[in-house]
Amino acid sequence: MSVQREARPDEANTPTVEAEKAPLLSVNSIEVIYDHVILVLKGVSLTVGEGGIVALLGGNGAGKTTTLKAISNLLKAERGEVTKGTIVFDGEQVQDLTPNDLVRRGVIQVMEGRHCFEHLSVEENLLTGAFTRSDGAAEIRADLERVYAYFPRLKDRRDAQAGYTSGGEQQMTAIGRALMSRPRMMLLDEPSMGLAPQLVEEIFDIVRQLNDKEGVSILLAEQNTNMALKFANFGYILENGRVVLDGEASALRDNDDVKEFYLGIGGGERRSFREFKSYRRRKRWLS
Amino acid sequence: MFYREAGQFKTSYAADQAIFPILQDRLFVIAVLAVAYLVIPFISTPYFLVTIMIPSLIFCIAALGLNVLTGYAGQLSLGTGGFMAVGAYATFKMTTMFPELNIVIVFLLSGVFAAAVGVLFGLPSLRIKGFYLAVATLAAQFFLIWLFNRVGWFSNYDPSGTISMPPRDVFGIRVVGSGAAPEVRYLMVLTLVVVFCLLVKNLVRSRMGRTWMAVRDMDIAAEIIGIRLMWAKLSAFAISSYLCGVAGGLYFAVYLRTVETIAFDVVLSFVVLFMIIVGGLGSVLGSILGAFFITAIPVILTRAPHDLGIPISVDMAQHLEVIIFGSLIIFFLIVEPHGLARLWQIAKEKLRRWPFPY
Amino acid sequence: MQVLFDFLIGPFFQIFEAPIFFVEVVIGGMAAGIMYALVAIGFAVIFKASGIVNFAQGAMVLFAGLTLVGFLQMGAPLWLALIATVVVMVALAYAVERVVLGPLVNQPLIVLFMATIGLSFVIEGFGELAWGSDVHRLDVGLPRGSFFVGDIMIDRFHLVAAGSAGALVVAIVLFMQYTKFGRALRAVADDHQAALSVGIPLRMIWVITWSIAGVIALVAGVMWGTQAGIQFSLVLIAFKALPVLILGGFNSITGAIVAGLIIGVGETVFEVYWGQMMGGATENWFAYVVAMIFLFFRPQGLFGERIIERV
Amino acid sequence: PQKAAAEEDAIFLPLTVYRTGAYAPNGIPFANGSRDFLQMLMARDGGINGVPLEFPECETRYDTAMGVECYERYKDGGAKGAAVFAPLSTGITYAIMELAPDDGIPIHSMGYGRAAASYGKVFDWTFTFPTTYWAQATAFIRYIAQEEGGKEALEGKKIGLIYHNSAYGREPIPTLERLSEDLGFEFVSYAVDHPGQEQSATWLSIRRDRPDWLMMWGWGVMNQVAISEAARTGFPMDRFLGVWWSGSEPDVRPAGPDAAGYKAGNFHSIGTEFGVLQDILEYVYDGDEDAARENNWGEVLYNRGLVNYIYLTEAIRTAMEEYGNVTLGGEEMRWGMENLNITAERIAEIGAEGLFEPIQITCEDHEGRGPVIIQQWDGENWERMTDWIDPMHDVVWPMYEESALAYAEEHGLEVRDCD
Amino acid sequence: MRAPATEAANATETGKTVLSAENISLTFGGLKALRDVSFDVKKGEIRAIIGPNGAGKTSMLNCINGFYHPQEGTITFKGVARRRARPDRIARQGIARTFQNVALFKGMSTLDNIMTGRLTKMHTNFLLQAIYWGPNQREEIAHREVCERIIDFLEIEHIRNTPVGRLPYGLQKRVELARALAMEPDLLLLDEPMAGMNLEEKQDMCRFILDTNHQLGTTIVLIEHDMGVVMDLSDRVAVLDYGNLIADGRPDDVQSDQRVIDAYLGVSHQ
Ligand SMILES: Nc1ncnc2c1ncn2[C@@H]1O[C@H](COP(=O)(O)OP(=O)(O)OP(=O)(O)O)[C@@H](O)[C@H]1O
Ligand SMILES: Nc1ncnc2c1ncn2[C@@H]1O[C@H](COP(=O)(O)OP(=O)(O)OP(=O)(O)O)[C@@H](O)[C@H]1O
Ligand SMILES: [Mg+2]
Ligand SMILES: [Mg+2]
Repeated sequence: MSVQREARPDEANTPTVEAEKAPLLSVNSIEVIYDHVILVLKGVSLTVGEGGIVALLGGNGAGKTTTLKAISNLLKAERGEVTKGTIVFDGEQVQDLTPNDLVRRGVIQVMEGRHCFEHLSVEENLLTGAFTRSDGAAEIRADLERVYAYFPRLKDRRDAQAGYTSGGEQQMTAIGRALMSRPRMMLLDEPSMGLAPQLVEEIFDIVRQLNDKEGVSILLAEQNTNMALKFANFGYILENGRVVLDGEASALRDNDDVKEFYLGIGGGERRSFREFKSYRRRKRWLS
Repeated sequence: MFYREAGQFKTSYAADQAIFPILQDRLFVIAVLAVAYLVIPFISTPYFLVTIMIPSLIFCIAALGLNVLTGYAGQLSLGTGGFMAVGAYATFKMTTMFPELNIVIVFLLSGVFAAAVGVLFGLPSLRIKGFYLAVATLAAQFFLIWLFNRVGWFSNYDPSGTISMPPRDVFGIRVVGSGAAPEVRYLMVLTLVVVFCLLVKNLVRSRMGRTWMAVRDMDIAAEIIGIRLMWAKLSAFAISSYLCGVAGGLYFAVYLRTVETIAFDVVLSFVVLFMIIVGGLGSVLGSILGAFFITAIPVILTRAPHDLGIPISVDMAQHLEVIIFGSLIIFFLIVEPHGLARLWQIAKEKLRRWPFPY
Repeated sequence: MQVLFDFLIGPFFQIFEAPIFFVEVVIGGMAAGIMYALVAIGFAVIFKASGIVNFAQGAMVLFAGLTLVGFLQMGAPLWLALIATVVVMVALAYAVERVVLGPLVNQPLIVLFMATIGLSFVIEGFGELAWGSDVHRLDVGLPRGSFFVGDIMIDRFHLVAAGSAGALVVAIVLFMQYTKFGRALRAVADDHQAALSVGIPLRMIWVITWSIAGVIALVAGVMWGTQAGIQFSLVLIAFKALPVLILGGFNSITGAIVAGLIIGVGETVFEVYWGQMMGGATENWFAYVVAMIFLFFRPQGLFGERIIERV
Repeated sequence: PQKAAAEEDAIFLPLTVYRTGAYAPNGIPFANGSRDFLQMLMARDGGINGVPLEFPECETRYDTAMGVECYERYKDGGAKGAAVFAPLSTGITYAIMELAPDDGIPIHSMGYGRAAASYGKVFDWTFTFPTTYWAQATAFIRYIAQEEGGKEALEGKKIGLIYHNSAYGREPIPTLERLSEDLGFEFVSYAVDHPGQEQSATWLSIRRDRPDWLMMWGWGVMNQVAISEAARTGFPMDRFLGVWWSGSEPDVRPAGPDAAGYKAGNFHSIGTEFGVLQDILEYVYDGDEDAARENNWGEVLYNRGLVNYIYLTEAIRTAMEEYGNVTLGGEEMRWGMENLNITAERIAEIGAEGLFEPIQITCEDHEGRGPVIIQQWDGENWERMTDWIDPMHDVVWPMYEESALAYAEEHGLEVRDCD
Repeated sequence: MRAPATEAANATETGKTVLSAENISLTFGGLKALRDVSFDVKKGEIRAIIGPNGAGKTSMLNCINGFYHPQEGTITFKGVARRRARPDRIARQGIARTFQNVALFKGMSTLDNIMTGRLTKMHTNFLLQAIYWGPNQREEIAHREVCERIIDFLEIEHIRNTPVGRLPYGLQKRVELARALAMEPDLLLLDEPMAGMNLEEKQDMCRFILDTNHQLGTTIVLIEHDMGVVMDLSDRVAVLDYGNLIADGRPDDVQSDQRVIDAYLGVSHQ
C-alpha cells in the first residue's frame, strides 16, 4: 500500500493553479453561531479544488467539525446556524440545501465519532450509504464489494450488529458507508481517531486512492497533523474559529510554528513525550 | 449590562456555592417572595387564588417531585398520578383516624407512604430503562387507582368510594375543609412550596443530586465510578414519590377537598410530566414555571372567549382550547426543548451581553 | 386458608370443570389481543423508524375513524371514502412532519414524546371540531354475528380483525427488512444525524412512516369503530396498546401481535377466573403488571432489539 | 341574545355542561335540553314572572377539576351570584357539595350525586329530587319482582350489576347488597374501568355466571360496548336493565337493531308531544322540526335536561312567592327548593302532563320520593313500557339517614332540626 | 511535582503485583473477544496495552473493572481474587478509568463531573444534604478543594462551570481524566486518552499521566494507538491481537517483535 504514496508527485497543486480553475468548494468567510449565542466560527474561508486533498488542522475546539458541518448542512440539527458568508459547491450556493441534496450532488461527510447505526448490521450500514443512488442493485453490489476490498475486516463482520463492533471497525464502517454514495467530495472528520497505526496508514492510503483513482476531492479535518500533511496538498490551520495559517502542505510542514506546535519537531529532532517536563508555554498566532 | 456578574468575585468556596451566588438573582428571589407573601394574598380575588394559585403551587411540589426522578435521575415515570393518590388517601386515612394530629404533619407524613410505594414501583428501574420504564410505571398508576377504588377501607367504606376532607384547624385557624379561607390555604401551600424548593435545591446541588445526574447522564459510567445504581435510583424514586405524595395530599385536601380515584388517573401523570418538560428538565425553577404555565394556560384559554366577549359556544371554545393548548406545547418545545427555565437563562445571558448581540 | 385455596387452586378447578368455556375465554382473549395489537403496530412502526413513542397514535385512530365516517355521511361510496381518508392521513403525516418533527430533529426523545402528546391534543381537538363529538355508527359491511365450532362460539368479526392484523404485520415486516426505505427507516431511528449525513432525507422518511402509521390507524379505527362506534374514547385505547408494545418490544412489529395475544389472553383469563374474586376491573392494570414483571427478566421485551450497552 | 336588556337583574343560572371529551355524546343532548328550555322561557315569557334569566354555559368535560373551576368562576356571577348549581356529574357534585354551603349556593343533583344528600337535616344545601340511584336500584328490584311474579319469586334468583368503576357506578351497590340479604336473591357485580371499551372478559364472566337479570350503571362508551356485547353474546336483552344514564339514544344507537329489547329506567317520560316541547319548537326553532331534531329535541337526555330546569324554574317561582318577583340569590333559591311543591295541576299548566310526576320537597326530604318508569328500545326508538313504579322508600330512607349521619359525624356538621 | 523520574522508575521495577488477570476468556455469542489472556500489573508502573482495532483491549479493561464478566479466568486485585463483582464495588476498591468514547455526564458542568469522582468519599445523609448548611457544606467544601487542586493540575480552570457537553473533544478527555483522578485510585485505567488530540495536547496529556504516576504513585494501565506515546511512557507493553496475547514485555522488545509489526504496527512504521 505504501507504494501508492510515490505514485503521487508532491507538486500536484500550487496555489495559483487552485485559484485559476474554479474551485470545487469554496467557503467564504462564514460565521457560525450555536444556540443563538455561542459564536464559534468567526469568518472562515477556504477552498478545495477539484481533485484536491485539503487538510483542516487545528487544536481542540478550533472549529474544524463545525466548519465541516456547516458545509454539509448538518448544523441545524445541533441548533447551530451559518449567520454570515456563503458556501459554494460546484458553482452553486449550497447553504440552503438539505443534506440529502448535498449528498445527491456528491458531498458526503464522515462524521466525527463514527456514528454508525447501532442496530443495523455492518452490511446494512454500508447499504444505507447508497440511499441516494438509483443506479440499480448490481452497481451497488459491486460497490459493496469494492468497500469490502478496501476493508477486509468489514467483510468478516458484515453480519455483526454495528453497535457491537470495535471502535476501528466502526470507523471503517463509517468511511465505507460514505463511499457507497459515490461521492465527488468527502468531508472526513478525524478519520484516524482511535485507529491502530497500521490502519491509519491504510485509511489514508485508501483516501488517497479514492482521490487518485476516482477523483474524489477531500477535505480532511485532522489532529494527526503529521499524517494529514503527508497526504494533503494544501492545508489550513484553524485557531479559535479563524484561519490563522494556510498554505501548501509542504510549506506548512516546513513552517517553524507548525513544526513546533503540530509536529513536535520544533528545533530539530522529535523529542520523547517524557521530556516535556514543564507544561508548554503556548505561543499563538492570534489571540 | 443590566445583569452582570463581573466584579462579583468570590473569595471562598462557601460563597461560590451559595444557592444564588449572584446578587441580582438574590434580589430577584427576595422580590418574588415578597410579592407572593405580601401582595398576592391581599390583592387577588378568591377565584384567582383558588383556581390558579393554589393548584399551581400544589403542582409545583408534584412537578418538583417528578423532576427529581425524571429531570435529575433520568428515570422517566408516568406513575405520578398513582403516587399522588397514595398521598391523598394517606392524608384522608390519617386525618380521619387521628383527627387531633396537626394537618401539616399529616401532609408531611402522607408523603412517607407515597415514598414507600414509590420505592416498590421503582424496583423495575433497576433493569428497565427509558420508555420501557415509563410504560412500566403506568402499572403503578393503574394498579394503585384500582386498589383505592377496590378496597373500601381506604375511603372509610364510603358507598361511592369518594373521600372528602373534614375541616381542620392549625393554631385555631381553619386551614382545610369547609370554611377555610382561600388566603389561608394559599399561604399554607406557598410556605410548603418554598420549603420544598429550598430543600430540593439543596439536595440536587449536593452529593445526592450529583449521584442522580450521573445516573441520568450515563448510568454505566456512573456505576464504574462507584455509584450504586440501585441506591441512586431507588432514592430518587423515594424522594420523588414523597413529594408527589405530599402534593397529592394537598391536591385532595386543599384544592379539591373531595376526590374520587379518577381525579388521579393517568391524565394527571401526563399533566405533571408536561409541567417539567415545558418548564425544564432538571431545574427547580423549571418545575415552578412549568407548573404555573400548564395550570394557568387552560384556565386562561377557557376564559378568554368569555372575557373578551367573543361569542362562541362552549364546545367550540373547548375544542379550540385543546388545539391551542396542544399547539402551545409543541411551540414551546420547538422554541426551547430545554424548557422555560432555559429560556430564562438565555434571556439572562442576553442581558449580560447587552447591548452586544453575542 | 380458604382464601388461599380460592385463589390458588379454585380457578384451576373451574377451568377443569368447564373446559369448553375456558376455550371460549382464551378465544375471547385472543380477539381482544388482536384489537390491541392493531393499535400497537402503529406505535411500533413509528418507533422503529424514529425512536419516538408516538402518543398521538390513539388520536390518529380517532381521527381516521371520524374522517371515514365523515366522508361516508357526506354520501361517498365506501371505496372513495377509504381512499379519501388515506389521503387525509397522508396529509396529516406531512403536516406533522412540517410542523412538529422537522423542527425537533435531533432533540432528546422525551421532548419528541411530549410533542406527540401535544400533537394528540391538536388532532383530538381538530377531529372533534370538524366532525363533532357525537358517537358515530360505523358500518363498512364487515361481517357480524357468530357461528359455532362444536360448542365454541366464534365471532366472524374477530376473524376479520385477526386477518387484517396478520396481513398488516407481514406487509410491514417485509417492507422494513427488505427494502431500501425500510433500512433507511431503521437507520433514522438509530441516529438522526448520521442518517442525515448519508443523505437520508429525514423528512421524507418521516412522512412515509407517519403515513403508514396513519393507514394502520385507519384499519384500527374501522375495527374499533365497528365494535363500539367512532367516538372520543378511541383516543384512550392507546393505553391498552402500550403494555402490548413494551411486552413485545417497542420496535418489533411481530412482537406487537404476539404480545397482543399474550396480553389479551392473560388479562381475560385472569379477569374471568381471578378478577371476579378481587372485585373485577383488573384488566387495566393486569397487562401493565405482567409487562413490568416480564421486562424485569428481559428488559427489551419479547422481540425487541437488544439494548446496546457499551463503554 | 335576549338577556342583554335586563342583564343587571337577571337570575343567574350557570349551566355546567360537557359537550366535549369522552362523555360528550351523552352530555350534548342534556345540555341542549336545558338551554332550549330556558331560551324558550325567555322568548315566551321574558323570564320568570318578568324577571329575566341569565344562563351561561360552562364546559366541564365531565372532569372534576374543571367543574370546580366552573363553579369558582360563576359562583359570584350575575347580580346576586349563582342561584343554583346543577353540576351534572357525580364527581363534580361531590366536590361542589363541600364548597357551596360556604358560599350559600344550593346544589341540585338530579338523579345523580350523593344519594344520602336526600337527607335534608344534614345536607341542607343539596337537593336530589326527584330520585336517587339507591331508589332506582330498589325500583329495579321491584320491577324484576313484578316480572318474576312477586317478591318471593326473587328467592334464589341471580341478579347482576355491571357498573362503571367510579363513585357514580358504585352508588347502588350497598342498596343492592342490602336487598339481596332481605329478599334472598344472589347479587353479583362486574366492575368496568373507565372508559370501558374492552369488556370481553366481563361478558365472558357474565356468560359463565348466567345471571337472571342484569342491571347496568354505565356511562359513555361503556354503555355502547356493553349493549353491543350483550347482543353479541346472546344475553336476553329484555332482562338487561340500565339506569337512566344508560338509557338514551347514543347508548343504543351504535348497536342499532341488535339492541332491541334493552330496557332502562327513567324518572321522566319520553317523547315530544308535551306542551313544553312544542313551545320550544315554536319559540326556539320557529317550528323547524329538523333543526330541533338536529339539537336532539325529544331525545331522552334532552327531555332530562329540560325537566331539570323545569324543576329549578318551579323552585324559582316558589321562592318568588316568598320573596317577591326579584332577582334571586342562592339563599332565596334554597328556600324555594326546600318548599317546592309541584302539583299535578301545576304540571298540566306548564305543559308537562305525564312528563314527570308531582313532587314535594321538605326540610327533611330533599329527594321528594319520586317514582320511575321503565322504557324499552325497540331498535329504533325508546318506548315507555311501564307505569310509574315507586321505589322502596322504606328501605332507602334509613340508609340515607345512616350514611348522612356518618358524614355529619366525620365532618363535624350539625344536624338540623326540621320540626 | 518534584519526584525524580528515575526513582519512580526504579520503584516500578521492584513493585509488587497489584493486579493480575489469569487466563481470561471472554466471548460474545460466537465471537471470542479474549482468549486465555493472562497479564499482570505491578505497583507504580505504567502498563500499556496495544493491538489492532477489535483486538479486545477495551474488553480487557471492561473485565478488569467488572463491566464485563469473563467466562473463564480470575482477576486478582490487591490480593483479592474475584469472579463476578459489580463495577461500583470495584471502583470502591480503588480502580478508576476513562473511556474510549467519552463517558462524561453531559448534563453537568466540569466541576460537577469531577465532583462525582468524590461521591464514594462523601457521607452526609440526605436530610443533612437537604438542609445543606452545616456538616454538608463543610464536606462539600472539603471535597471541592480536592477537585480544585485537580482542576489546577490539569489546567482546566477556565472551563470549570461549562457544561461538558459543549466542550471540545480534547478537553472532554481531560475532564474525564480529572474525574478519574478525583477518585484517588490505586489503579487507573486509561482507554485511548489521547485519541483525537493534536500533538500539543498529547504532550500535555503525557505530562499529566506521568505526573499522576510519579507524584501520586498511581499505577496506570494505558491503551493507546499513538506508538510514540506508548513507547515513551510505558514501562511494559502487552500486545493483543484477535483476543490473543501475542507479546508482552519492555517497549523496545515489543516494538521489534515481528509478530507485533505484522499484526499491528505495519511495515511502514519506523
Ligand atoms: N452544539 C454545540 N453547542 C454549543 N457549542 C458547540 C456545539 N458544538 C460545538 N460547540 C463549540 O464550538 C467550538 C468548536 O467546536 P468543534 O467541534 O467545531 O471543534 P473541533 O475543531 O472539531 O475540535 P475537536 O478537535 O475537539 O473535534 C467548541 O468550542 C465547542 O465548544
Ligand atoms: N458487548 C459486546 N457484545 C458483542 N461484541 C462485543 C462487545 N464488546 C466488544 N465486542 C467485540 O469484541 C471485539 C473486541 O472489542 P474491543 O472493544 O475490546 O476492541 P478494542 O481492542 O478496544 O478495539 P479498538 O482499538 O478499535 O477500540 C470486537 O470485535 C467487538 O466487536
Ligand atoms: Mg471535531
Ligand atoms: Mg477499544
